[in-house]
Amino acid sequence: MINKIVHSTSEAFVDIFDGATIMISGFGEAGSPIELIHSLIDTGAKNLTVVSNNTGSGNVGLAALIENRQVRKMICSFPRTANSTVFPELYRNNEIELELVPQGTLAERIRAGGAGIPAFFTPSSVNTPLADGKEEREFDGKLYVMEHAIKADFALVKCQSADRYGNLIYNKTARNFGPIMCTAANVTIVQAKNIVEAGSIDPETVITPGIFVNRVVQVASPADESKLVAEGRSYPW
Amino acid sequence: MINKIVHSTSEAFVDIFDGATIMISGFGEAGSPIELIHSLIDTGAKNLTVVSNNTGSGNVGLAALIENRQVRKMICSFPRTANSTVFPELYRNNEIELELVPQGTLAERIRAGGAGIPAFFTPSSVNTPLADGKEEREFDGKLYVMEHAIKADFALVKCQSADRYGNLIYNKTARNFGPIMCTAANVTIVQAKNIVEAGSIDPETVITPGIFVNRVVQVASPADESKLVAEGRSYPW
Amino acid sequence: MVTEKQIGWNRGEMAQKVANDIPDGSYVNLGIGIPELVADRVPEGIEVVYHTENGLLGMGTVPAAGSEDPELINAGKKCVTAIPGASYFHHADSFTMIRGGHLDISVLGALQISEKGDLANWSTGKPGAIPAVGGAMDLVAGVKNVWVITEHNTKDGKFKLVKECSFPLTGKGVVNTIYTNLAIIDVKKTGMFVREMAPGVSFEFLQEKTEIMLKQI
Amino acid sequence: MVTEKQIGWNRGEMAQKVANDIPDGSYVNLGIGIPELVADRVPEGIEVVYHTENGLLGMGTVPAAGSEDPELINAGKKCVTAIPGASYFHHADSFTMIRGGHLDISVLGALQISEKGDLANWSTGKPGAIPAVGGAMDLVAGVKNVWVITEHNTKDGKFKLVKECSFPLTGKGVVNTIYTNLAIIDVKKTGMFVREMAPGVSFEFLQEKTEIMLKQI
Repeated sequence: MINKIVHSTSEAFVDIFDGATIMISGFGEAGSPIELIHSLIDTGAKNLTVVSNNTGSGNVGLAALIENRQVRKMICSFPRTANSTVFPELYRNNEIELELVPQGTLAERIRAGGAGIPAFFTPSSVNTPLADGKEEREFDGKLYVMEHAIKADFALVKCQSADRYGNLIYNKTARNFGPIMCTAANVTIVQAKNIVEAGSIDPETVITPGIFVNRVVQVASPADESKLVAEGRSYPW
Repeated sequence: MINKIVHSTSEAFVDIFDGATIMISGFGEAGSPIELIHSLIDTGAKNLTVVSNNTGSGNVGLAALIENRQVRKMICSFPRTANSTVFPELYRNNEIELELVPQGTLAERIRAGGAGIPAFFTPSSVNTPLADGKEEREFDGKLYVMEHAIKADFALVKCQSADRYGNLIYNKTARNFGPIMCTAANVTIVQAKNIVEAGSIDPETVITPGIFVNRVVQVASPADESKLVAEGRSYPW
Repeated sequence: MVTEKQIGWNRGEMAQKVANDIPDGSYVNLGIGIPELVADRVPEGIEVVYHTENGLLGMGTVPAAGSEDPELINAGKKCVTAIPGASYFHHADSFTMIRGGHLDISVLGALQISEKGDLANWSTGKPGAIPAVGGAMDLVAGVKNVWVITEHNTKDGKFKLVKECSFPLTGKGVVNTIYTNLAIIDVKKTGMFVREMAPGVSFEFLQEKTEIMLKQI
Repeated sequence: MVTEKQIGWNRGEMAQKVANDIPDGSYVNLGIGIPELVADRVPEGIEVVYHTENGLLGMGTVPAAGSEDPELINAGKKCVTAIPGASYFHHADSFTMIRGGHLDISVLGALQISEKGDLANWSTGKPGAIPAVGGAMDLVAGVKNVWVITEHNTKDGKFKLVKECSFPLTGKGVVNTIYTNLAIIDVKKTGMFVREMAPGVSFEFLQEKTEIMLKQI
């Protein structure tokens, strides 16, 4: 029987390794799998390349992973947000590498990684410094830049409900990068608020079909990142 | 107020023109917008390029459009199916042009058309006659072929339910090419079994957001293509 | 002493000018900052559907205090609501809407705008600055009409409408209309045309505040 | 007279051989024809999730007579059912599964297979034939394991396992295993290895029916 449910966030990281590329879902705190990230911190895995839209805030979640010096390089579109101090400080000290990618290009590169498309052309960033050194090409009289797919060793994704097959549904704008990251990683690890019976998610409404998911762990009451930040908490607790 | 509902299939074709490129949803009869196609036949528009997975069957729907000599060129992956005689005959007589595209490449080219991606690389068809004359390129030691986006002047799509914004949901495997075709046409015309109140489709379960749809017409009891074929019907009736 | 602030439109009035120009039935993406003020000011009887690139079409008003959902936010990471008829989608689908030319209007802020409609709005390029681009480059590359809403000059009186942008570009030749505290200016191939000036602003005064040569309609 | 049909496995037995080799938990796409016979033959206790490229993961058995839904079909356009835990999706997402390497096994028919694992299964290239490729080129390019199920020889006794395919290719160097009525043959870089032969089939007999040099494990 197919059963992708694992019983703890730590069990989900049995095969993590130093130097891994890790996609982390979320747009700000919405959709950020904070409990999975904390378990990743616990593993002590180093030299990670992290693909995520932002760089976390305060001293919890993604920001804590960075603060704990486990991230060698960030690939993201918007590394500074309210209450994000960890990344900016390391960046100014040249202690972390940054690959800045326009948000839509980031999304499309991840989707391409999942879809077996190694490269594509986009109009975004043409004639800007973010296209420097990249191949440009004209189609129908308009200039485009070639961008490459991004794939990952692991994806950490937060969702609303999951079944044993790994079928997922999300909550509102917490969906964001989750569905495409699930497709682009060798091992996709999901934290779900609810684990439901197979068949209880209407097949018309499944957002991530189970084929893209490897492990699901229930986190019934995920922490609210902004509350932790407001309280001045840092991980490890 | 935004209201994309039109009151007849003929009203939906006010701006049809000779030489248009038209995407038609469906995989076999599942998802084929047969009433819209019949209205397109009624317009008499000629020299059409049709993008659809198949070429229809019997003498109704897409097959009738072809039989009526309105199609100059088919772009499809599988032009022969059970009960498809119209296309094969015209093709053998050199009376219709065929661009044969692998099904996944067809889907991706349509999706690219809708997503503002002019071209991409795919491993499908490499080293086969369908890659002849196309640019090939190696990424990470593997060979890929460059494929171009397909866009259309019109898309004709069948769905299950729609609201005044053009939000759509589909029925089972009748979804197939519908959602991507909606994104890739200047004018997307949809036939829906049900017209529902805005807000009655759960925003988590909308498959095609209304932004991709221009006109919706209710066809409460669409014909069953295979029944028409079994009965030997032909359109125009 | 009369300051420019007192002469020109305030932020709310600038947003009102943008709101007045949005055609009925438009799909609009509002950037972070002054653009966020536009939605509340669209005239009665005009229906606009707001897109936020983090995965919502049909963004509604600010939620009532206490009913905020941290998983229902806009691109500025503020809590929002969804209208009846809204839809949620993932980031690749969201940028299909943007890059694929499906949105009618993108309203963004600006650091500099050049005579040719080049826009710089994401980085001052200063050493030590943390570069952050978000969805801006996709919006200007893909959306049919790009409207910029910005103070006419920097806080220290420097030009923002310049011959050539000195800051890194967001996009080249992308801006269609500029809404400032002093004027509404259309960017055309033949030049920058002043469509409207704030009360008390003369063309001469406006030109003085602008590096590039303006044209009157 | 003893015909090959009587010596080798029949279609059901060929499908059974494929079914026996599918690991528990696999995601499998079954092509049109003999591959469709595989699903019913997977041993008890093995859970396989079937994908059909027209937009369904979790394809179930044939529906009971009278409960067919013409909008719930497989790639062969036959009516099917969906298991609890199934999902529907559009064609671009379906081929993301295929092209992106997410499916474990693709089982297809063949016209010819070459020594290097080249597959020809979509066109005889004859004048007047209507070329139709469907999803075959995407399946062989993207799916992790490509298994071919085919009669060992053509109806008129010609080789199907050939030195070089004379028919247009579906993919080059893509076939992993061949299930014929006479044998199961693994395609490796070092050659074609016979893993199992049907009862009554000798290696010499098999070699006689095969243009390429076979190897015994």
